[in-house]
Amino acid sequence: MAERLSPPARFTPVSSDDLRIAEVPFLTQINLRVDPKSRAAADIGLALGAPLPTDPGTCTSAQADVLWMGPDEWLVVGERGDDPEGTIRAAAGTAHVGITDVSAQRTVISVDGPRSRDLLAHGCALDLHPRVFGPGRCAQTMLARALVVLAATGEEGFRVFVRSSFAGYLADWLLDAAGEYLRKGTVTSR
Amino acid sequence: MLLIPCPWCGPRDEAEFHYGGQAHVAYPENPAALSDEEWARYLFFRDNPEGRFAERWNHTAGCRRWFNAVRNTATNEIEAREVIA
Amino acid sequence: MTKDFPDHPDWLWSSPEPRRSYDVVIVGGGGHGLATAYYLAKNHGITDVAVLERGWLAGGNMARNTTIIRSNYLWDESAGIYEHALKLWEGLEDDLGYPILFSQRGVLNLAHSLQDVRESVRRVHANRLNGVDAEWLTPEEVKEVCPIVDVSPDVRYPVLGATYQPRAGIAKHDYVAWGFARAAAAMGVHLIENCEVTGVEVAGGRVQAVQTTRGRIAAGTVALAAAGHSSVVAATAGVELPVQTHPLQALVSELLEPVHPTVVMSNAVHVYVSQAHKGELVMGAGIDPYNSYRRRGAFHIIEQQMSAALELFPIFARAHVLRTWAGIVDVTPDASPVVGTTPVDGLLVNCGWGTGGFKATPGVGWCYAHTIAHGEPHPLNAPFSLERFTTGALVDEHGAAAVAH
Amino acid sequence: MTSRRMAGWQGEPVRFRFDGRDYEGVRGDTLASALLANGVRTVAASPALGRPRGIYAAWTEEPNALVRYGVEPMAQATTLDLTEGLDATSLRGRGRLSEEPDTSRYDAVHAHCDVLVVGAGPAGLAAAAAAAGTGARVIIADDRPVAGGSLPDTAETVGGVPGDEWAATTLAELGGRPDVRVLSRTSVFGYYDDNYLVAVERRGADAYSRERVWRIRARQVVLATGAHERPIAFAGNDRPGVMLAGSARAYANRHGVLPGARAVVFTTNDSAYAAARDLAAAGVEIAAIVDTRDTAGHAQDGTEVLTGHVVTAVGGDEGVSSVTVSGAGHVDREIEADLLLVSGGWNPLVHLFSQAGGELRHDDATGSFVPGPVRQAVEVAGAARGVFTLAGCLEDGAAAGARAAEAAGFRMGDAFRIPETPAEEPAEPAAHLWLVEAADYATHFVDLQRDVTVADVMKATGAGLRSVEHVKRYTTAGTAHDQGKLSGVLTSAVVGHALGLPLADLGTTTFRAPYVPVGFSTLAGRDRGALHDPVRTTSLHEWHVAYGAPFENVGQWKRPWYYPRAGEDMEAAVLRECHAVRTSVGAMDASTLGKIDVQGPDAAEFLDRLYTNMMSTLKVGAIRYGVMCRPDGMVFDDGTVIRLADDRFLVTTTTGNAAAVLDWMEEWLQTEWPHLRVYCTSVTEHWATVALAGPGSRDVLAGLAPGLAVDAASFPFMTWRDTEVAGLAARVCRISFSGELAYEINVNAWDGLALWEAVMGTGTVTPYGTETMHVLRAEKGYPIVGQDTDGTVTPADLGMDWVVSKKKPDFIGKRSFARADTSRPDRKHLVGLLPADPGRLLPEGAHLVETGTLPEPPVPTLGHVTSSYRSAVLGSTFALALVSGGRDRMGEELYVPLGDELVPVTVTSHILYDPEGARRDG
Repeated sequence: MAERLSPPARFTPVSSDDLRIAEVPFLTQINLRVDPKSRAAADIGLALGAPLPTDPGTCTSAQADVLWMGPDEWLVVGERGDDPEGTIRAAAGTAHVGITDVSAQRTVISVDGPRSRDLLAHGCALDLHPRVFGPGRCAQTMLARALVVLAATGEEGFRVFVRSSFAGYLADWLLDAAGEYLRKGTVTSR
Repeated sequence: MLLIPCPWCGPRDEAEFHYGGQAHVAYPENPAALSDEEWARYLFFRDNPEGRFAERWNHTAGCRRWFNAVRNTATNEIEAREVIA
Repeated sequence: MTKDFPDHPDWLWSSPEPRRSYDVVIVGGGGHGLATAYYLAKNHGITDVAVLERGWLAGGNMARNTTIIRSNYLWDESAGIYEHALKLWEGLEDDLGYPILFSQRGVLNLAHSLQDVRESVRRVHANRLNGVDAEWLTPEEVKEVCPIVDVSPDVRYPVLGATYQPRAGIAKHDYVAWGFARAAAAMGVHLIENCEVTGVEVAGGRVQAVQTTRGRIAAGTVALAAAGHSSVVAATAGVELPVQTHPLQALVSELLEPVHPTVVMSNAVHVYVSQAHKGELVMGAGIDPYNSYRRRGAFHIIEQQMSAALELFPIFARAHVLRTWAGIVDVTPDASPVVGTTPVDGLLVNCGWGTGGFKATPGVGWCYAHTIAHGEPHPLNAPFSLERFTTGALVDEHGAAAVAH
Repeated sequence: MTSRRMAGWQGEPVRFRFDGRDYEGVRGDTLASALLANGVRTVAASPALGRPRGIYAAWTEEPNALVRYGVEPMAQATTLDLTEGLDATSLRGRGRLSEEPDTSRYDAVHAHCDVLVVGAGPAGLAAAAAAAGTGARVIIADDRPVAGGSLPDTAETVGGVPGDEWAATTLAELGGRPDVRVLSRTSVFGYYDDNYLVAVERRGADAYSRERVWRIRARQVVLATGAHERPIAFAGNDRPGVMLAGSARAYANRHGVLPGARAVVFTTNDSAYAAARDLAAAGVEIAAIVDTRDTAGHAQDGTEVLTGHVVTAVGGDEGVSSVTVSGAGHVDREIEADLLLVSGGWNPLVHLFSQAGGELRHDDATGSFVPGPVRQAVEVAGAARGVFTLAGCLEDGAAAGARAAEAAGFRMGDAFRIPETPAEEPAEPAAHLWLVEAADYATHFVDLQRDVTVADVMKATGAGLRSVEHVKRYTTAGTAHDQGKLSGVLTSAVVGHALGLPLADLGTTTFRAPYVPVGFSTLAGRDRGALHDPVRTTSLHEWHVAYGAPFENVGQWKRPWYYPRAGEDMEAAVLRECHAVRTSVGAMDASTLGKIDVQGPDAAEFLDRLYTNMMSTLKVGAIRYGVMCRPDGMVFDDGTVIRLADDRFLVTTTTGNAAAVLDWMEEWLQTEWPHLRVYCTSVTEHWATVALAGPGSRDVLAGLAPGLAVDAASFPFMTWRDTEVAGLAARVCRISFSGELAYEINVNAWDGLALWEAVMGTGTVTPYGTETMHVLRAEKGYPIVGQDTDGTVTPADLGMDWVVSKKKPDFIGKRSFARADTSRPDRKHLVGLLPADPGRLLPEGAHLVETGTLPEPPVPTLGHVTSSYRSAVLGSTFALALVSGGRDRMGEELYVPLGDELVPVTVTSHILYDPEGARRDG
């Protein structure tokens, strides 16, 4: 049987002193909809190890990463093979909660390195200054012509969640834009 | 490129939004009870002032929430906005 | 002065003081208002007419459009009025005695998907039944008409063919306006600039006068031709119009030696472009999505326009944008105009032309003058009544403009 | 030709060609300065009159010196860096596009700052330094390769060092701060709403991107854009050798170039005196200063000053050879000279301020338009608001920068210390003279690049024109490549002169973006070729590519169109694929269909309101086809709805409308029915969908899903099952878009290719593309939204009364069905058409008429062909069409005009194949 196939199937990671771009495929992703003021929201937060972040554009990280997507919407991201869906369902009980497995809906491209912000600024209109968009921040926005969820994972690291059908386009775009930051010590590998 | 204040995500570029036209145009309680003229008014007639205009926006590329704003159509300045709840 | 244009006449129009009263007051001194005044005088002998313009004559959308003239609209109703206009265009230079630089260089409407092809072929067949010259061209034939179009199959949205209307073309907008203005003024019509209509006075269901920044002017008939401002003026008479006002952007390049012999429009990638007489590339960009009376649009629309243009015309790569601007267009729910009577006696409306106003200028002027003179619509503008929004008999031309409304 | 380079001027030599002749300049030259250094006076012929023209200015305001080189169709020699091997050709008003492709790369960057400073002259540098000192994030953008604004032109000292040195040092210090970004060679060309400004950075041919657009969102803006020197209209003012005084000074100080040997200076103000001093010091003989005022400025000892004089004529056909001056009570004098320097005062550069929505007011003291009130958060500093002394610009800039930073929320930190500047001589008030009166204005040029004269302007006013905008259009003044930088206000002034109106009343024409010409490809940036618009692909895409499928663009998606075998054309391939589905089994990638997960206690109620038919009665485990309308009653989308649980549905949409339908749902939920407890989530790309169709599909499925009971009773039509297919977790739906027994198998998109390969691995399944799908569905009369509908079609028009609930009190669109027009009997109905000649394929889009002979146009149309194919199973071509009153025309013969021919067709039901639906159960 064929192996699982990640969306940008022919994407080759690149890495230089300034910038590293790679795909992080097959993460578990759950779309969660719930009234943030409800008991269910509190219970789910408890079960996930941290309250659901209610400040717009923030994420928390405990048993899973929980990204604020909207006032009653979160993206719960677990490592490959995790089952946050089960945790959430158990915590929510019979409450009115929307729980949808969207693991294959988006893939994740990681962008790291001192020039990561410069790279993203080519296509992202958000202010990515470290004081504005540092670790713990996330946003749904546009990167080039693709809708993405952008999350700052470190001082100079980002995860870009992109719809699977756009992943090939976005990978091409990123590599083209990255050209001038990949001149120093570039390594490409499968 | 207008800077539109999403009540949730903060100010974002207009390219992230979908315009929804005049605000506060409610779907009629009972469409069947309306005359053709009244129904046509609901379907097709919207205010179009030069000046303050209460209108709807959807932050389609962000939190996907609809909200209302008051914008001056002569200057494009957004004077107020409100969450739809 | 640059001699790539014919000379203008030594006299255009005078600037009379407004009288206290006219038989007909036309609100809006753009192309439509001026053409209406001209045909009122010429066809109907009505010359006690004032055209009131808030700024300088023909300084609104008439000065801001991309001057494309064509009549290849889908529905019979639209083809009727636009083809009437095109026939008038064909004789307008002689009629007005003014060199309007009408150039029948043809218009290509490109198709980029199988869906485009179906819609385009449908329009060609509809046009032919309506007596509108229309052809379907293969990509190779497109290349023959306009050699600089990239018809190779490996572009993002390849050209799969095009509709072609050979009689379509462009004209010089200022000259058209001035030709109508001069001819109307010569027949006694008053052209009054810097005269903004601030209100329409109605009593007993009948129009009485207009209030202006230059005083009250009584009128037997008030005919609106105020383009983007139509609903603002109509509202002062208590008449609501199903129009929304949006900025529509355009731009020109520097003057270039001739490379582009025709007019090319592309719905799918939002381009329309011609090379004007002096040599500049004149391009229409997208319509801004939100209501606005601000006569400028957002810049990203221009950027997207350039990206689309270079897909079709690689040769434009190093041309330069010299000026950008916007008109404000009034758009109806079915992308067709409203021309006719209103619930107020003596108040007539001509609005909602969206992106199609310039090409209709003589045609609508003719029909609107008829409507004013007879108090009821000409057969060609009868389908474009306000009532159609109640009955549902819309004339849905959303596919007809290069800009999705 | 003699060198006009100042003795002792150092520079690395650079060789170049101009109009086919070889020259040498130095590094740091512009093409213009290098030409002047080589004694080249005439650089172009005027566009209409063919008059010789020389270099008139020193930067972007230049009207004459236009050239092309390489693939560049038009450029100003005054802004063009001299590079080794440059081969430029002069232009006569029009550029020439190159057939050679532009191979350069272009891109864009978004940037944010607290304070954007435009211009790195004294005011701009002071502003940036003052703002940066507070800790504010600052961007300073300057269009020159060398900082300092006018300082390198005037060679003034700042803080005891040469001005250009001070500027370079200050800018370098700024650039070293972590939150300051310095953009050199960057022209801010557009100022939009909400302090959004766009700039173009010229990074050079060797950079990764040749030019870069900066999209800057600034909380506060300081415009320190400087001023342009004003020309004066006088007879022969276009001769080569006539030059703006400040520009001549710039050539001397910036480039060590002497634009002439012996100069007459014609001025209304003091600034030209300084220019005269600098040029004299550089070695130009100053024959006389002609001052329109009665009081002279501070001329160098020994320089003759003719007060109360004007220039009335310029001698020399190919370039200035003499200058005739007149003054009241004086005899006209002809002065020998090869250079005539002109200064009519200075116009603040208010372009960006005006673009920002700022109002201009006329300042009587300087005779110019200066910034007035403005709504956006912008300050104007220095010469851009009429401050013309060096000390004044530094102070003004520093204050503006500090105010801007404070307005952005930053308190004073390191205060910027305003450097010392030499004491300036007290200025004599300037005179405001725009044109020298004469009997004949035929060579008083207003716009050199459009060959517009004062006589032309007067002809326009004589014709009755009163508006500057009209005069601009009548004469074409201000419409050339230089965008009227010098001619714009001059035109207004001449109109004022002609009409006897003050300039203040006439105003200017509108200042529009871009401030400088910007390349099309620069603006297109990275969105070219494959990146022009995103290409969307499914998880099976690689397979389709490998198997040679041509693709159909459906929105942004690439869908396989058909799979030709060796030697097959499209028609053969599609007939084969159709045959396979009708007789055996085929498979199609249906992953692009939109999929929306709808959850919540009110989900059924919600769908009842959106769809025309009833969804709340759907049983868990079952599937129903549904249609959505817009409120106007016209079909918007269609698809299947599967009920996963009491409170959970999966809705499918058409490929093109996936996003629109989700938005539609959210709009109604959020804005009209917030009380409905429903959540909608897109899962379009979470699933890969393989459609398996044909009488053999049951066997194929059974082989792949041994755990699934596939018999018709266990797994009936319009139901779904969760199971394993090919070892993969799958949801199988028994639905059909072909009329055949068929299944849609959904798996996690990561597993899509594995599923597809397993299906193909059975060896019995033929892959088919969108074209075959279309033929199969059309044979069954299934409409495609957007192809068989066009936004003017109701469900009833499609013969789908059955999908419109009579029971529901309301759903979106219902009220519109009762309108006069939507209940007309002669509406267009979807019908089938069979051509009399079964080999004749009707073009989609062809129209139908009633009679076998065509009358003169306009001919009323009965409708048009929406879909048309060759059908193997029908043994004929066939079509679907929207025909007026079509359902009442069954069996009627109608005609399709094609060219000169009228092709007869028979109207039939739109369901042409298996109308009883016998085949769907296999």
